Amino acid sequence: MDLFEYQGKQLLARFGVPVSPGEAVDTVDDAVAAAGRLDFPVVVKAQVQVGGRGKAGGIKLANSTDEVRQHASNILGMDIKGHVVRTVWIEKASDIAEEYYASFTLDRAAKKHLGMVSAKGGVDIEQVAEEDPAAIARVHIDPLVGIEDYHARQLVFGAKLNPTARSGAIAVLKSLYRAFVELDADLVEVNPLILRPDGSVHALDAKVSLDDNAAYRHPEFEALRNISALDPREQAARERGLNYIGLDGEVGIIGNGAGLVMSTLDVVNQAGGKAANFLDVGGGAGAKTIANALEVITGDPKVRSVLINIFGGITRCDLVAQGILDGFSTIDVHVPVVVRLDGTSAEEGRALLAANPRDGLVPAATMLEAASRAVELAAEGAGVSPGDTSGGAGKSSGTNGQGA
Amino acid sequence: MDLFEYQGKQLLARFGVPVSPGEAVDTVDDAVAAAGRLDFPVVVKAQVQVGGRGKAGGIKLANSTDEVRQHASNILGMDIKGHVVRTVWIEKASDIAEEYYASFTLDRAAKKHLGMVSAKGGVDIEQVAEEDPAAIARVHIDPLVGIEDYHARQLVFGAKLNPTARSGAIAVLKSLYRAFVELDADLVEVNPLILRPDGSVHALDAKVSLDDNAAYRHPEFEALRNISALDPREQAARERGLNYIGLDGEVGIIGNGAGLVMSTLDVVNQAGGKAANFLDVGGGAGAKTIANALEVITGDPKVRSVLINIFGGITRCDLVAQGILDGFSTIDVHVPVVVRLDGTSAEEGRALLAANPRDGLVPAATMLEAASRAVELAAEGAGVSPGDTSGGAGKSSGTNGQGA
Amino acid sequence: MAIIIDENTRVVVQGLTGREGRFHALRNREYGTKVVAGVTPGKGGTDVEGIPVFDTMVDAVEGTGANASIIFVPARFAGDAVYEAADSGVGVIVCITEGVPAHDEARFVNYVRRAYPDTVLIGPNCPGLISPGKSNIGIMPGEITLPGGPVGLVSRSGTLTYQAVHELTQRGIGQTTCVGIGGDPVPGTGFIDCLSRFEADPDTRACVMIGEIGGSDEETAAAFIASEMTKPVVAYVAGVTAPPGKKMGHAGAIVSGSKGTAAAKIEALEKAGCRVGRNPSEIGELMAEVLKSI
Amino acid sequence: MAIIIDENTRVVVQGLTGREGRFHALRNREYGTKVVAGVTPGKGGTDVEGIPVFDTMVDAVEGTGANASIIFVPARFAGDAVYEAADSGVGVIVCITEGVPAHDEARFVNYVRRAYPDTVLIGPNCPGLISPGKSNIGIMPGEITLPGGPVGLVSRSGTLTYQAVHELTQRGIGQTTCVGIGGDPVPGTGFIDCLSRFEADPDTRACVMIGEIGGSDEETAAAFIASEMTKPVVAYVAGVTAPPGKKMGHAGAIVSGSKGTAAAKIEALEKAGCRVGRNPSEIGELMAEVLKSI
Repeated sequence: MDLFEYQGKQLLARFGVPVSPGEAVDTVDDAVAAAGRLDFPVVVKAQVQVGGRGKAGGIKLANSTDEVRQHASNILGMDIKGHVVRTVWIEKASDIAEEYYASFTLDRAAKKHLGMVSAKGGVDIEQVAEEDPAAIARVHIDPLVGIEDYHARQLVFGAKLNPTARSGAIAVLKSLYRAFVELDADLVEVNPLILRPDGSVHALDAKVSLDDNAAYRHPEFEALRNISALDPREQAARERGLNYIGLDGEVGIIGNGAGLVMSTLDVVNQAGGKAANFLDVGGGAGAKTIANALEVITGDPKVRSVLINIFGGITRCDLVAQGILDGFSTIDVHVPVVVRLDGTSAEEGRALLAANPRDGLVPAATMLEAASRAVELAAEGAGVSPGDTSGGAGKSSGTNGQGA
Repeated sequence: MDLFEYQGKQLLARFGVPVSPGEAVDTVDDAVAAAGRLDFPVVVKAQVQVGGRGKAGGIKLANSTDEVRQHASNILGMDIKGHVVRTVWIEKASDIAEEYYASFTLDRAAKKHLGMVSAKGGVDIEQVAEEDPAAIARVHIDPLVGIEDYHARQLVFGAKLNPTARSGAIAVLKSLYRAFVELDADLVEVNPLILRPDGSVHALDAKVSLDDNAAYRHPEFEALRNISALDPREQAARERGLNYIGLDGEVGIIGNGAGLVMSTLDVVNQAGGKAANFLDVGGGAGAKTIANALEVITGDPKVRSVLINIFGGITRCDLVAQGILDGFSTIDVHVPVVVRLDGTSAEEGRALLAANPRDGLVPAATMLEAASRAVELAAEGAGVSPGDTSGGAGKSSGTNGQGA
Repeated sequence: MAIIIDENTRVVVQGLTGREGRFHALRNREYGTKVVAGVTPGKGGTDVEGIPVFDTMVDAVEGTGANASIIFVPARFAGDAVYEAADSGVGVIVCITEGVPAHDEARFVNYVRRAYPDTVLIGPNCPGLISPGKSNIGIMPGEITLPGGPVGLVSRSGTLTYQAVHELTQRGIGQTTCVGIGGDPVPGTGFIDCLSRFEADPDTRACVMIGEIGGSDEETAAAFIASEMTKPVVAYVAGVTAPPGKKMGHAGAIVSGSKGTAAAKIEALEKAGCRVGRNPSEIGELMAEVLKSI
Repeated sequence: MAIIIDENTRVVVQGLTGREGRFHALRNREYGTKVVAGVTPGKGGTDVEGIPVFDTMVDAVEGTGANASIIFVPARFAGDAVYEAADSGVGVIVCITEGVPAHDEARFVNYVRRAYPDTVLIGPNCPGLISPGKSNIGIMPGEITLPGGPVGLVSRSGTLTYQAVHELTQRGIGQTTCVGIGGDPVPGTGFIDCLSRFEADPDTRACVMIGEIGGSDEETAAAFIASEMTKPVVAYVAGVTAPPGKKMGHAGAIVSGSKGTAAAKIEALEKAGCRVGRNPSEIGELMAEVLKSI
């Protein structure tokens, strides 16, 4: 779960990371009122979970009530790379002497925590990583030991921060690491971490990503979850406990297991189609889950056909088949549904479907055949041939020929 | 630093170990008043840092104010194995269904934490360990990992505690371990840990020993230190920052390094004498430390001679010699002082003493010669020959003959 | 031969009395796996269809000579179960549980690697592993496999593994061992651990490796294949059309920086000499070609 | 030959710019030890009598090719210094600092043993070690040693070690290496680590082992001597007359249960075939006899 800047800052502050006072507001009037409580100058900052806010005009300095009103009106409702700004953070402006970068995350390859600090902060750090990798000091931390002072020193000396900033930066890094671990975060990142003219070190931005798997021991996570930021389809899926990500295509996808679903997306693409979503029903899905999934997918107006691709392990194909039939009985399935069943109880599942034919319910023998059929059917529904779908990568390829 | 039962209980309670309400008092009247606030029956418990209080009559149940008065009068001032009772702990009495034993300490050999639980509690656990070692469940805990539930389960199931006690005991063990680590304790021990008829598990005693080396990060340690319990000689030494333990003999010992001082004690014993103390001036002692040590030792009326045994490493023998001369100048050195110097700057130190002879200041060339001379001089001071000293183990041995 | 597990593997099921543990343990036993014990605290002395249940792993190992464990406990207890298994001395630990917090995982994986360098931890969040005809520890459908080798398979994905095994079996290509290492951020066992075991296994003549977007494990494995593997490797990487930066169910599947895209992984594997399939079917086709050529 | 350190050992001094660090570093250098660097955060770029100072261990090792470190920082920073040294890749870490909390010690000793099994950590709370004529890392007075062997010495005590070395040197008996392992509850290196190295060292013909009351390390070492050592061992145990249960300055020196008394230790060592001296002088006498007999 990715947090907004203001949520991240409020969490980091609990662990002793120095941040500026500020208020998160949803309206221009509230922005003006908040600025009045903070003292000018203030900064008006768009709260969106995407980089490049500054360049897009989403961060503005305001020296007066009028300026706050003007900037807040411009920014609220602004679309930044597809993210609509619904909240702005009004923060007391800071004097900046230097801008640094600091983060902690998990290095999967090393199986250790990774701390990174750079004196080149305030910019796109991935670009720095590519163009001048030596400018980023890196230190691995053993998860069983945790941070020791020397880790922080190695980062601060390694990044050649201004000597004035050293002790402040070391303190911030230790707090930041503590937040990383105690919040069960996948990432804590401060960019820029600033040195102020008075020598203090201060977090001017905050990117915090929390591990949903740890939500059970952090009751506070639920309050941070920003439902309104979700795609309405994702919201519907979440309410049904489904792992769903909305995409732009016309073939609705239901599968079991993230890898198989990703592979299904790829195969649909190779067949000249484009997936409307990623939906993983997980392991051991029963009939109810499948019916729910079908309901969410067919509720998407862009969907022209549905591809259900199940390889049973824990999941029993007979239950999946039952769920599909249930879906056809209880909801309005107005698009063709191609079904491929293999693995545990596949024969029973296929027999169940064969015994209960439904209009628009199309069995397929293999994954590739299923993908081809679903793409064809989607194209028919849209009144175009597969090769014409604007979403397809143009690779209608030989896979079409592999159908039953 | 060993704590009294009541101090240990109050600390353990902070970590969630269930203990009975109670009050520590120094007078009979306070004991009666405390009992009045607690509800009868109460238990009056002598606070001394030695085992076997119960058998010595230091723990009594009281059902009335009269009984509290009677028991508190008997117990306050009582001498239990050389420990005078100055404080009693008045505690609400508990109903006991079963008595267990639980502890955490460091297993030096395994370099791990060791948890121990036995269903045979309330008795001398060392005897259980000898007679029925299988009755004690043991589990090692990696200090980098800390306690997990399965450690506690392994102790509780391994010790075959009553099933009723399992979940309570697991919770207590986890709290106890947390106290062990977070308090920087060398030992936390609860004996007995009781199962009450209502199924709850409860600490009826507490032995906590804290690591003095960790005092810098536990400001609360200082308040727990019971100065009044110290030997007055130890108190004087502590005020001067010296590592001193009072013993029963007549030869005062000053040395550098615990091993060398222990060895000096042994050699004095072999020479037919008995040490009056253990005093380690540590590494790098200067003249002032040596003079202070001499002051503490000669202030002990039992001391008939002093043996200063220094092997210089960090410690410079010339500074030691200077400290001895300073001591002779500033304090009343009324007993003979035998001095052996070797190692760093030993020649300069010996030369300094040779150039500044003092009455009663006796140089010796080796550790054995020094011990023999000190024992002889102590015996002369006491008017007896070395072989007669009642403290000596009767082993005046051949070492006497090895003198210069 | 096989890697990691075979007919001598004796398994304890941690969480045997739970719904999933019971279902899969019985299924594994039916396949022929030696399922010798279960552990559920407080249920020691009972049994599940003749499988004795113990209170602790230490008791189970002492009581049955078990040398492997499989974990079906809920995510919040999974770390505890892994530590208990490792300390009990079993040499193989298969953690099926999904949803384990990444910070817990990072700690126990490091603990097991360090304190018990010879112990193999598979997972968490994995389907387990199967040495066809010998032992099946996990949730994979054993009937889709084909005993006798010559292919060793390792995969970060669950159901995609079944799909790949299915493609092999349908073409009559058997497997020595199929390992689902799971797609979590800190898997106990990685591609390279398995590939090096397959390289050393005389009955394995070729390998299948199935990766997905996120992380750099496939790239690191490619470097290992180029420098250390003499046996051919057929690979597949899922997620070519996955939107960058979005989580695809697996915490691990986050595209990070220049590495991590399916395209970069496929390129690295092809450079390392692997044949890379464009879809699961091609895994079977390519492997059939590879086996003809060696 | 010698064990652990020799003329090729290049030492970084952690805490070089402190009073003690500076004093002993210069003394060690004067003895002939290759003291190549110091580390004091914030003082990188300066020097102490020509010894370059770095901000971090990584910089020091990179800048000078150091392969050992000695730690003189205050107790509250000692753990940090040990972790930093271990992670920097040096193979020998000598922690002189005394007063380190036992819980810190337990953690970093386990970390070093596990993460860097080949790294030797000596101490904390130890006098260091010396390979006479080659390298002296620590606070032992080098002038009391005698180069050339044939005796290897290991001791839990500080000044008692000097006394023992002195007794050997006075009788013309040289030393290969003298190791003061320190008397703390969780020493990084124990008797057995050193004895097995002495056993493997061709120039060491006999060993001296100096113990004291508390713990059971001497008893464990006795068992090792009985089963693994072919070279004779002369032993000494301090604390025969120490009152039981009292701390004698060393946290380790607590008599615990039936084990831990000097008498029990002496008995165990004698049973293992050691000659045990009754006082430090006898160490020299017994060793002279032993050397004549082999």
